[in-house]
Amino acid sequence: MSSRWLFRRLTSGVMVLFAAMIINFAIPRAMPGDPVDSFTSGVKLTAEARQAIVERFGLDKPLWVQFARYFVNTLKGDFGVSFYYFPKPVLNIMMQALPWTLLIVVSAMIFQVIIGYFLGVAAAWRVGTRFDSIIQTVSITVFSSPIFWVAMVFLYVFGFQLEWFPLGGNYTAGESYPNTFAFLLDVMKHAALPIATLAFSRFAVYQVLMRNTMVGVLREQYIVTAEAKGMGQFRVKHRHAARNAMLPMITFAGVSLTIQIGGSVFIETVFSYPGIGKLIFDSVISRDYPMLQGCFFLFSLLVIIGTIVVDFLYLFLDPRIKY
Amino acid sequence: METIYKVEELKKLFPVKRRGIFERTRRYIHAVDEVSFNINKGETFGIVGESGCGKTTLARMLLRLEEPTSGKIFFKGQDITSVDRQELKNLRKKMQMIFQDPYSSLDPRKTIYNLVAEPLKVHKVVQDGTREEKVKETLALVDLPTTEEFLGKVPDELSGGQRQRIGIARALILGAEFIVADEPVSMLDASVKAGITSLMIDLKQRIGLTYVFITHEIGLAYYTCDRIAVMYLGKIVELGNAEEVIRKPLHPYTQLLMEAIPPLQPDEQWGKTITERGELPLFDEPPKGCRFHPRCPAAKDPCSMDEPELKEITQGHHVACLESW
Amino acid sequence: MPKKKAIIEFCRVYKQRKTAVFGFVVVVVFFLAAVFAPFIAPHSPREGSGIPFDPPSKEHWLGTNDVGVDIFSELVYSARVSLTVGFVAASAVVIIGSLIGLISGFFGGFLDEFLMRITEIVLVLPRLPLMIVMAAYLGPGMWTIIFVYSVVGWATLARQVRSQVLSVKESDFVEASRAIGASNSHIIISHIMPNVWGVIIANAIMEVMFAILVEAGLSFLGLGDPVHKSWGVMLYFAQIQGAFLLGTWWWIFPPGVCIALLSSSFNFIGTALNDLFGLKLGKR
Amino acid sequence: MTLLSVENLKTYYSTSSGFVKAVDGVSFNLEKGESLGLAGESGCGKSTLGFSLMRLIKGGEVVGGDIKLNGMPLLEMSDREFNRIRWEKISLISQAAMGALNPVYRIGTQIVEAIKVHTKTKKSEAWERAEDLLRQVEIDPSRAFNYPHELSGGMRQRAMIAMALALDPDLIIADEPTTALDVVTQVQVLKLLRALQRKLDVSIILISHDLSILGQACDRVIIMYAGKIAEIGNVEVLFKNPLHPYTQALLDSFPDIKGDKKPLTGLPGSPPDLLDPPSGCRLHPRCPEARNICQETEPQIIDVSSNHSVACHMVDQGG
Repeated sequence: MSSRWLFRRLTSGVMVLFAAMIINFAIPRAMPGDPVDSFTSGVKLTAEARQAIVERFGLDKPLWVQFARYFVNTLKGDFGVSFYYFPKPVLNIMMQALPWTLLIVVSAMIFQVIIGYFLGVAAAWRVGTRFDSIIQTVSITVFSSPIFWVAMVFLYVFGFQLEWFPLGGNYTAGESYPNTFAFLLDVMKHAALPIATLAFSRFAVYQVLMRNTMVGVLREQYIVTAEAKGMGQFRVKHRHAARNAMLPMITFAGVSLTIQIGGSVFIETVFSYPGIGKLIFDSVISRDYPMLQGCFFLFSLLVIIGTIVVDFLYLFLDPRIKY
Repeated sequence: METIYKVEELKKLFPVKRRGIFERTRRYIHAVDEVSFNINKGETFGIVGESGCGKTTLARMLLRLEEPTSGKIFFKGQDITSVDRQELKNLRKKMQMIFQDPYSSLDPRKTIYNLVAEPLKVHKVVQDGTREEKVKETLALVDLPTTEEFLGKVPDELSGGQRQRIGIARALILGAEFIVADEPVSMLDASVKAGITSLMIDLKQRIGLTYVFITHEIGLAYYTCDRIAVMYLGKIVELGNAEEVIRKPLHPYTQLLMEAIPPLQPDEQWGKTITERGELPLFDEPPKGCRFHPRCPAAKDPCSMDEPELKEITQGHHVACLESW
Repeated sequence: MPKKKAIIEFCRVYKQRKTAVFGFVVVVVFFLAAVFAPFIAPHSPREGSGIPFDPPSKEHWLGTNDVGVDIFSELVYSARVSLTVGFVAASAVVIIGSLIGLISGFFGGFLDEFLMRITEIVLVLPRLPLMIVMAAYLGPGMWTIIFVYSVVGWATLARQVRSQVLSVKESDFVEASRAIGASNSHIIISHIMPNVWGVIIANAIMEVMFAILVEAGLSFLGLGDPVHKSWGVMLYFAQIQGAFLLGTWWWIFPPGVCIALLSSSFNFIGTALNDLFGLKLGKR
Repeated sequence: MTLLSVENLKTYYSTSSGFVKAVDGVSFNLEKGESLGLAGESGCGKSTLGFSLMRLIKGGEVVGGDIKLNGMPLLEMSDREFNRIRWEKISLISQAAMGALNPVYRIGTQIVEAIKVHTKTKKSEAWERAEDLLRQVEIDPSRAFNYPHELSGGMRQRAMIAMALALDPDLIIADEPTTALDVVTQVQVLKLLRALQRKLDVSIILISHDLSILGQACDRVIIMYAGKIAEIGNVEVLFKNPLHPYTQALLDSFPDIKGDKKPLTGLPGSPPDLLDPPSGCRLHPRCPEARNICQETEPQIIDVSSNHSVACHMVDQGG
């Protein structure tokens, strides 16, 4: 690994974070009107909240002082105080919500990748057949269906009508559990529908990606070699073709982790699941700007971590890559 | 003999570039390193070498499709490395190129008529009314049909040989005198190759062209060229009359190439002395001294230190080898 | 001339794709519904015309919502908002994206480096949270959604157009044209554009799909126009009124089906075009 | 002893506009230990023929004929049975320089895999065998741990040869094994292949568009044109005394630096479209000596001598 690559990687990460900071800094200040009002977009605040904002962001000071202060605060992990949960700091609330979101998003992604892999491989193997076109049609339809609506339908059918799963929340409030296992079971029960919805709504991307790359790989000479070697279909398919075809899928998984955490806004809203997504929705409704900005910054950070993880994965998966 | 083209210490360096994570291409230096030669009017000048020796870069520089790092190129006494855009455009009427790949060098969306007429449109020569006439005339010159139906076809509907004839027609329609042909037949079928080659030779005599003929097949160069330059890792190692270079190769590299060519008749003796060190290594930088010395069977100590210059040994026969002098 | 031949050939191949034909029909139907909404909708889309939470009946084909508004009428009028946002936002994205992609790809050098750095950042920044933050400050409404989508949406297209331009630019036939003495403008107009517009058109269709989905999503989060409701806004109200707890499935299903139908139709068309245009250049 | 016999083989590809008759009625025998060349231009069906023998046709199928290896009918086997023929009896050398080796596995791993799939060899023994094979093709055994992209084109091709020899096959099909290589490397690879073929007494079918290469590396050569055999013969006979106008044209279009400099002649036109091949003799539209009969009837292959056969009306009627 060259130091040049490392440097490039780091600078681009820093640039993204910096851009996120500038956006967060600039948006409220670009609005016309009274500084505090535009800063809160006219939401009614108590006098003490109002005063807190002026002081906190130094709205009476020159712009560069404001930015310097903002910059230092952000680096310290201080994203301000939530309007809605005043006077709790944004960071604390986000950190409480994040694990729940990670639970459903990461579990859902595991399902998506597995389903996407197998369907993609199967479709590519029979490219151009009826089977392939059915899979593609289903994928496109599912991908184009709004995820929150899918969630609503799932909730209506499996939660409300069939009563298989609870209607919302992360665990049953007020319940006392005999042991940890019972608690975990309850948590899983609550997470099942959100995970299922997320897995169902987004497997298509992996499927299409896997299939398209695989179709290309299947035309490669080394596949002919593999078949000529007298290997069974399974071995040719998975050991030789899919192994090469899964690289773009891995890249996408890294990027999509953040996209999906973002998408959890919809899932968590519908299932009243107290993760980051629900937090964003509530913040939109209550116009809790510090919280929204905090979430945006957190996401930017996650994106960078995601891409770096993928870069390292690549080193193991593709021997041709040298950084 | 009139010199039409003069190349002086032409040099091209490519930086070694390793692109981003997702583009897996690496670039090596395919440099052309201080190459000088003259081309006489009316001759076919062959440039021969293995892939990666810099022959294509050299060809592109001759027409200034690639900017040289340093050096000068004179076309009829005019230095084309320093002319401005407008002047270069005018020069392009006189000097043209035939490309290697007849499939990718024609825009797949254009009709045959538009492809052949494109040079006329670009240079705004020949009025609209007579354009079609000129196109048909040029097509006839390269032995292609001139029917309306043919003019309306797209490249996909043509065979490789026909496409390459279109390429030649495009090069000729403006009345070029000097043509650089970069492996013009290497992608064609054997039975079609000869037809294109003889068309090119025939055209040369009929309209007085001068060719630079680039090829990796030394046999083909022998048949088509008057003089041959053999390139190795960006340098010309031998230059002379085609007959003489083929019959009496002086540079060990040329000798190696000659020996490597399979003879037409079965011959057990073929390639007998070609040893393990034959394969062209990939260098980030060329080796010190004579570039061929790591592969050279006759290499001696000085060969790894001093880089030999191209020297005239007999009348018109130049070679860059310490041992051969 | 070959243009006519190409169009006929195009239609022939396009017709072989059942999903693409289906998509085209759906888009036309929705478009007509949006234009002729006043003639199609039996009731007002805004004022109550029946009792609240009335299930589907002869009078109200798809029942009514919490304030007694006819859902079918609401649905028909909502097509206007969704289609407007889809087309306006997609146009903005396509114009910005292709311009940047073309400029960056063709001229290269510092300009390219600069534009691509910006593109990279926009691509990497988490889109949805960014759009939410911006929309929250700008206040809910259709134009807010169009604006925020245009701001973040152009980058993907810019990158695609750029890479297409680069591959055409480095192709042998452009080199051949250069050897003839063709100027930059000639090469752009007669070689690069004809080989790039396919990619732009296919992507433009896809952008419409994305814009429709983004509109629905942001509206669902309460960032849409509450007066001129879109399908997303309808679902937003259904959500905050707890429609599934009341069992009013007729309030939940239809808007979602409309969004899914319309956006997958655009996706079908776009995929088909992508394959068609992709083949042209990839073939050899 | 006859190792392989091919009888009236037909392999067609189906396209939206009909069948492409890539191989259309080809018959020949291959002796044990013989090196047979398969020559012709692109699209003449030579590669299709080679791949038909391994049942590796994509987008098309063998529609008729018979292939027997040591008397076993290959076309009648089930896929499972045939998988045991592959590599154990017939192996393949394709253009390794162009990606016939899987880029994500080490050279050694790929050779070991071929061994492990077919035999119950222990892993360590398979690795030893792989290293031994690499030594045979003059590659340092430590290279077994390299990935394909870390080797030069010539080395990759030799590694491919090593892999093809892994299970001591009866027959090796080599599809354009040296096309992507530089001339000097080509000599080395070809010489090595020929030496190993003789040493191990294995049969080989060498497919190439370059007649001169086949002349050096084969005992017998088949010239194919438009899906059919035009001429078969021992190399000495065929190259010295070509009878088919197509063979003559191929030889005349070859720039020979050893012999006299005579003008290069080819054939007018281009190879035909196999969707709709010409009637009669498929060469007739391009043949300088075509007569009426050539347009109407298809010439049959006839033996001119014990080791030379040709399909041409000119020869049929005694010139």
